[in-house]
Amino acid sequence: MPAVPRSSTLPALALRRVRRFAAPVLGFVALTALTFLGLLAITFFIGRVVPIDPVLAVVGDRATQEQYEAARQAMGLDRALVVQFADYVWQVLQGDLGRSVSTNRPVVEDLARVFPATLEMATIGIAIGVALGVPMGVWAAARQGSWTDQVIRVLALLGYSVPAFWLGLVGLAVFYAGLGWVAGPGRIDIFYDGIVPPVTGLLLVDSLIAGDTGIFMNALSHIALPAAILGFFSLAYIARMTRSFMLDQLSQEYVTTARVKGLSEWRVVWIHAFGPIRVPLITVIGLSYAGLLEGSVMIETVFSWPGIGNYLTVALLNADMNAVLGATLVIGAVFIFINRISDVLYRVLDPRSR
Amino acid sequence: MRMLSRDWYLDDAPASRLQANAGRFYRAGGLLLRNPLAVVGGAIILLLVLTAAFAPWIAPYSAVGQDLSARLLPPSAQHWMGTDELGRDILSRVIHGARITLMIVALVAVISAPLGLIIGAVSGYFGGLVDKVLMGITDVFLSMPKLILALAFVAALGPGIENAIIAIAITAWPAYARIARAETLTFCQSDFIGATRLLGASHGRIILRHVLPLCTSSMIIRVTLDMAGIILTAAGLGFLGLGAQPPLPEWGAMISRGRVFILDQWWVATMPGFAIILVSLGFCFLGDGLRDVLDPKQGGKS
Amino acid sequence: MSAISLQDLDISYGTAKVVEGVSFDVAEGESFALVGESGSGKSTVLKAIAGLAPDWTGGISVLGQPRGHRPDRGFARRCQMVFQDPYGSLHPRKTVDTVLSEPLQVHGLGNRDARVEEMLGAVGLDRRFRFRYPHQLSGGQRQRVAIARALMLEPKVMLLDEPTSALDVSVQAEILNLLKRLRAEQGLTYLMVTHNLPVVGFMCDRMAVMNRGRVVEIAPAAALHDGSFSDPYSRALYAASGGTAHD
Amino acid sequence: ETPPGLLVVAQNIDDIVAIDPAQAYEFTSGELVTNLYDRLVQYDAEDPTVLAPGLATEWQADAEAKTITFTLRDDAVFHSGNPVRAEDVTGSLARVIKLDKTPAFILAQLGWTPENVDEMVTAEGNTVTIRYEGEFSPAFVLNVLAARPASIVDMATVMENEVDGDMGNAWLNENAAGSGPFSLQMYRPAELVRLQANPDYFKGAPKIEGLILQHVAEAATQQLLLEQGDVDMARNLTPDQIASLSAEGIKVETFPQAAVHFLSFNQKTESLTPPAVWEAARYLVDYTGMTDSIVDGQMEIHQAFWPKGFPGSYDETPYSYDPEKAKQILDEAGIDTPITVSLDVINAAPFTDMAQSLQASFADAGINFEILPGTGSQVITKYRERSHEAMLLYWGPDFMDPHSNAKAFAYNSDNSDDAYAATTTWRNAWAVPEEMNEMTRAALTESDPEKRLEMYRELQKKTQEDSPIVVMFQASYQVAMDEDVSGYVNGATSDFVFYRLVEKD
Amino acid sequence: MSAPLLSVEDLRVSFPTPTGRVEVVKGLSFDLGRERLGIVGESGSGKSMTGRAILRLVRAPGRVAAKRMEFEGTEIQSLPERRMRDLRGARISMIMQDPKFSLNPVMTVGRQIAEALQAHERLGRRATRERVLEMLEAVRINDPERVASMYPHEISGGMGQRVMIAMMLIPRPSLLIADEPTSALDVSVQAQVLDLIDELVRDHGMGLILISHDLNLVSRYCDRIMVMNAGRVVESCAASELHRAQHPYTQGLLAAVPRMHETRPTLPVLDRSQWSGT
Ligand SMILES: Nc1ncnc2c1ncn2[C@@H]1O[C@H](COP(=O)(O)OP(=O)(O)OP(=O)(O)O)[C@@H](O)[C@H]1O
Ligand SMILES: Nc1ncnc2c1ncn2[C@@H]1O[C@H](COP(=O)(O)OP(=O)(O)OP(=O)(O)O)[C@@H](O)[C@H]1O
Ligand SMILES: [Mg+2]
Ligand SMILES: [Mg+2]
Ligand code: NI
Repeated sequence: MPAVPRSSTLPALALRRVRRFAAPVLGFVALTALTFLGLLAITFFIGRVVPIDPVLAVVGDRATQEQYEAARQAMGLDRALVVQFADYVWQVLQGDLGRSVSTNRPVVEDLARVFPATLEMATIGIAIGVALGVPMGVWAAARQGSWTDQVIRVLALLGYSVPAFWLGLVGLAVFYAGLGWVAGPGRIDIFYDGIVPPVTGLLLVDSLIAGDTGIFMNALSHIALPAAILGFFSLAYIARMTRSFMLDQLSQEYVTTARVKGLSEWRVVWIHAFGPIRVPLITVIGLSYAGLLEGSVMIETVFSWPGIGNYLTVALLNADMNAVLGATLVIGAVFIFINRISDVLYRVLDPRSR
Repeated sequence: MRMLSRDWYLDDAPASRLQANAGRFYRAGGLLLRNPLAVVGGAIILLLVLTAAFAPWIAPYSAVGQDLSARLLPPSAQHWMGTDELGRDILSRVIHGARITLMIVALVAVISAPLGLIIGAVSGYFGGLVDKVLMGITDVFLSMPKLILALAFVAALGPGIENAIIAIAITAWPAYARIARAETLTFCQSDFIGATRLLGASHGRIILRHVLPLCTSSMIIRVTLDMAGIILTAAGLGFLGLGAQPPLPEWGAMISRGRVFILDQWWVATMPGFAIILVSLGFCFLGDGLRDVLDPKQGGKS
Repeated sequence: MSAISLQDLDISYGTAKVVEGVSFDVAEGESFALVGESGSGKSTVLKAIAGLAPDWTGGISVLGQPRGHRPDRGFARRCQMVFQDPYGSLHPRKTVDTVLSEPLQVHGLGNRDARVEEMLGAVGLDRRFRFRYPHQLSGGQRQRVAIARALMLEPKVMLLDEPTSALDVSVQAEILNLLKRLRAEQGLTYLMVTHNLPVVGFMCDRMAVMNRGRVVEIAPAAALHDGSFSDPYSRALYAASGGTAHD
Repeated sequence: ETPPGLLVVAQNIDDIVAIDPAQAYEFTSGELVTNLYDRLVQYDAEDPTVLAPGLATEWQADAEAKTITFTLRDDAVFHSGNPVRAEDVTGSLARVIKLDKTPAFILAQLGWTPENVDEMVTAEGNTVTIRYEGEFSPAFVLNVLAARPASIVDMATVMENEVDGDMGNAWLNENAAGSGPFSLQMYRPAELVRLQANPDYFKGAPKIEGLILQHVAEAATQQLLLEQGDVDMARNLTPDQIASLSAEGIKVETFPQAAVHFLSFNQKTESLTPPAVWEAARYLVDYTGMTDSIVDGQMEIHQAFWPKGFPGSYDETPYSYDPEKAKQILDEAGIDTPITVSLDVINAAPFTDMAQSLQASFADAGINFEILPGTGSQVITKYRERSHEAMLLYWGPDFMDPHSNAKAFAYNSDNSDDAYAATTTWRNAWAVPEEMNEMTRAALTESDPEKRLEMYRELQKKTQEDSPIVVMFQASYQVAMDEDVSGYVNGATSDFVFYRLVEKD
Repeated sequence: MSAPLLSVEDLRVSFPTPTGRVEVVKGLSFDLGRERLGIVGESGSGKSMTGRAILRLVRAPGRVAAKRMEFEGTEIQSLPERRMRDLRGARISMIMQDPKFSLNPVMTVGRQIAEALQAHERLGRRATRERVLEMLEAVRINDPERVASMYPHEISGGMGQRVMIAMMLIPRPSLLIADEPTSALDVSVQAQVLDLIDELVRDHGMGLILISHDLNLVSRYCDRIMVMNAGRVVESCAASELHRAQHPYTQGLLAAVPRMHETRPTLPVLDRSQWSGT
């Protein structure tokens, strides 16, 4: 028979465990909720002081006063601001983000369409940024002062300085129009559009699920350029931060200790100096990923990418508050989520924080 | 003159406050000058400042004078950077635009860095509830999409370069607050803060006189590095049409307007683009150099 | 009236109680040492007296006046502290001059220039050092500046937290001599933390031995001559320091 | 390369809010409605200036009884396969009035209200009788019935999809239920619209199999796509792009438009009230300078409110750029210069360029504009509140009858703040002289068509001479397309964009 | 013991400052056999720099120059970096001064020690682990299994120092440079650890350079003592002769140490003007 006696201690143990974990979890939930509430409140009230009349987006500029009033009432804009806000929060709690006035659809539906597009691009972008940026930063730091270092530094600084839309257009002109290496704007060639059933909303993934490599290759060739440009920007940031973290580490005494032990240079750099910077690096990467997930309006516009950045901007310019709030909420959630993940990784990777 | 000799600056035992401070700057300056990138960066910024100061005298034409018959001319001896869609000389506009860029950069630095600095320092110094509340607010701002926040503020305040600047400043401070807080945390437990408290100094005095000066160097570095981003955000607002009012020659707005010509009249968007890249690079180089010089963590440690 | 009086002092950091039930009195004009192994809570006691470790229960009074839990201006003029690490106790961006004028500014005292110069002389620092930054000073010089800062407000009681442990022997000797001289000249009371028994022998009248957050023994400095310690830990400490009981 | 038989159009479509004909009021949704639905009478692809039979084969107007009776054709079917019945017609028209969305006012002019519409529009067999109230010429009524909201929807399908009494509004905003030459295959807002040819269309199936409108916001990107052959047509290129289109095999077609561009002065701004300022302004616009450069091919000089090329237009252009004259006018009237006012403008090409040109030319006579660029909604919000000073904007007629613009430019019976009217006059707080109001009303009721048009010309002359509204240009529209594409028809407004006759070879 | 293990002649280490290059080690010469050499001197006198210079680990702006620097007869200065790496750890190793900063914070202590071994010897996992535990035990760590799996921030300063010693002794170098190896240790543990090092010197013929500013300690554990001041050797003598040191600096240092049975009213301090011009 299995160890029965243990079961008697189980409830007590569970209780203790619940206590141990419940407090921080509750605290975290409360904090997150408050952050969200703050986020919503700020967005909401900014949205209301913007001198754009949200009703106009619904009724257009030729509507009569009666139609205007009716729409205003239907949108609930005639009530006190605080009531509107409370109402909105209540709705959100029930999982309803309302209807967008500029697309005339539920915001949730819109977000389910635009967010995966951004997610797909940002993920590839950050992957490029990390895959190239980290080694470049490490390399530059290990050879501080050499010409490789200078080249990498200048390259990284360029990534800070080049306007995104300019690079996007030039990229299109060169790689799409000039060399024909990549496909043009948009997520996919139109005659491939709508063929694979959307499962995740990520075209690359969906096409693989459907087993259609043609579509996969096409989507890949569409996403390559914008993602590469985003990748370049995050690469710049990541390489820079990596280099600077690495320089800090390389001047640490324990790196000298590692050398005293006679370790190979590779080991000194990648194991000893790089080890401790994984944590701050993850924070940096997390933040720049979150930044990419906000959606780059510029890149999305240039590449006709139906992403969340564009959606949010258009909504904002039309004072389409449900859409703005919904999108902000999603972005805020992503931000908080990524922050949490990097916190967890932090704890896993840095013994000092345990 | 003894006062300005090298030895005077480098005297190990300065005889006056002035000499001590001068010596500090001299040393930093000397280090900076030995850093090639920093020199390049400094030169670019100096160029920017001079250009801004003497714009009306340097610029060959007026920044707003239109000549519809001479529109979209490619770069030539007369118009070194060509002309834009209203026949204005792009070089002159870029030169005059230096003033706006300088103003954006200076104002944002003046508004958001101190704001972030103070919020971060207060938060880190007091800790506890104050910290939780302030960092909560910071997080809220931080987790909001930056451009959107700026857009919303510009939309709320109305168009115009001043409002764009305020909007950018509002979005920029949270990052500084975070840095300042982290930095404050590293030394707010240190003995010299304790010693000052023991002297009976008030919290205000400690934060202002002891905590802030220590955060400033990393802040200066950060701000110079962020300048590129600030210029680009301003340009982004211009791109979305919410930055400077026409016909102000704001570089971002110029690129934004010129982008439809990018395939055929490349110079309209590219020239101000180069200006932005150059100045951003200048700030980045300088910031990098400053980090090598000012950052106590780098070098100078035995 | 005793200069420092501790009654049943418990101190904790967060949930960890690091000092328990410490009681002793230091008479005015006395030099009292606190010795014990590393981590036994010596610095913590001093910090609590200074108001820098606010989480304590029990009684602390200095010169007859009970202490609050935070530093205050009145207290600042009666009692000051010198920290263990001369590298960490000076603000890296402030000249000696600024460091020394600050207490005067805080307390609105005038005639700053003269006082600063006078104090520099008192701690044996040349005038040349007045406008230097800490990184331009040696450890011993820094510690002198720290002592000068503490003395600026003319306190009666000084808390010294291992003022020489970070310095090498030659500099240590200078600082110890200085402290001894100042005490004689100004009638100061010292409460001094150290783990170096010979230093106690040189500087102090009485000592308390701490072990694991408790005072295990209070003995006169003369005990160092004959090793007449009652507590086993004190004896072990004494023996390991190279002391040999005369008995 | 685009697939044969499929027309791919790069276009900015993010203005679409609604595609239900009872609600659609944006440019692009107008195009969709035209291609997805039919009306009783309609301007059609063969000649978009002529009112042609649509779902009705013939009609009888009875001016006395104020009725028009339409006989429906019997070969029309909806995309769902349902035949087009008279009930669908009455139901569709009543639906617009009952839903009372923005475009409802066009039909409501006929005196229809939610209460009476079921009596005003009646069906019998395959005829539909339309009654109207008010002194209108039947020509006007027919023009109203050719407008966008009068599109006929498949009522059976629509009502099947009704939720919460919305008469299928929500559903129709994501789907279509028409009888037009195309059916809606896919609509993703601000992303793409995909239409499929209707093989059973009563005027014959379209020549192409389908049509894709791909949302491309950036003009430069549109140009790239077109030059690469990845789209067949680019709809939002700027004049300069068009001028420099380099690729072989691309042609540009130009279509005159009904929209007029004007500069107007809010009469709530003290310094803009003197008529001398209005008059001087007409001499301060560099008309030819602009049409030769920044708006070349995109606008034509036109100085009256009803567009050229349509019955009733007044084509005189008496004003030209003459700053001396303007200065003289201001001097004689004793106006103190400089006058500094703000000029609101939509923040997009070519408006900001035009505003800057105006800024430069007006400065010659001491009128200084401070340009305030804003998004469309921002500018309109201000305009609606009458809180602007000067405004650079355009106006497109709601339906192709001169009254549509006369009401907007020459009629304002109540200038008080709470008598909101979506007209240029009220929005600029211009109290139109009573005789002009009178004349506008008279022209609407005049039944002699020629006399009626003459009255509109007179109205235009008057406003051209004396109003705070300076009409400067009439828009024209340039579309760049692959040389293989033919048969694209673009009428004077977005309601008249037809893909039915497009061929690709 | 005829050929010296290490022979250094005219070693100079310099650093750039705003006022020009400053030498922190100014022409140091000594020969070391399989014996114990103590280097004493006040803080900043160049003791650690000497040690680092021997391992060629003075970082970038710093510069090392010497007429001769031979280890077991080979000139170290001209060795390629790869050969140098083989030398480090295996033949010459150095106990770094500050264990708090000298141990990698994100690697367990055990791994760091094992790494030192693996860099030079091919050993199985089990064997490595055994050697590591053995070594930890040798430096009087109570619970080697547990300590091996701890991170540097979890151990006390004294333990850190012992880990450092273990790490540097485990490849059994021929020359050990110990830079203040026991400053954070309790007096009793200090003795035990130094005894261990001593044993290695005696039994395995290891050479030792013991850097410290604790005069008593050095005189107890070394054969010879070099007293450094401001980058120069001011006195060199046999350890047993220390109390008879000639140089006023050395004498000063000795006198400045307070004694348990202190009777002097003030401690004698160094009069720096006595031996150096600066
Ligand atoms: N800020 C703090 N937070 C938590 N624990 C602390 C803090 N400061 C000290 N401690 C703990 O309190 C105990 C006593 O520390 P304290 O600094 O008083 O020791 P000490 O006797 O002065 O030792 P040392 O001789 O090493 O200076 C130690 O166990 C230490 O780990
Ligand atoms: N990177 C550097 N740049 C400039 N000077 C340096 C640098 N590193 C060390 N020094 C100087 O070299 C001198 C010798 O330093 P070293 O570390 O050898 O002293 P030490 O004798 O080991 O002192 P301690 O007993 O404090 O460890 C010191 O004066 C120090 O200031
Ligand atoms: Mg202590
Ligand atoms: Mg050293
Ligand atoms: Ni004795």
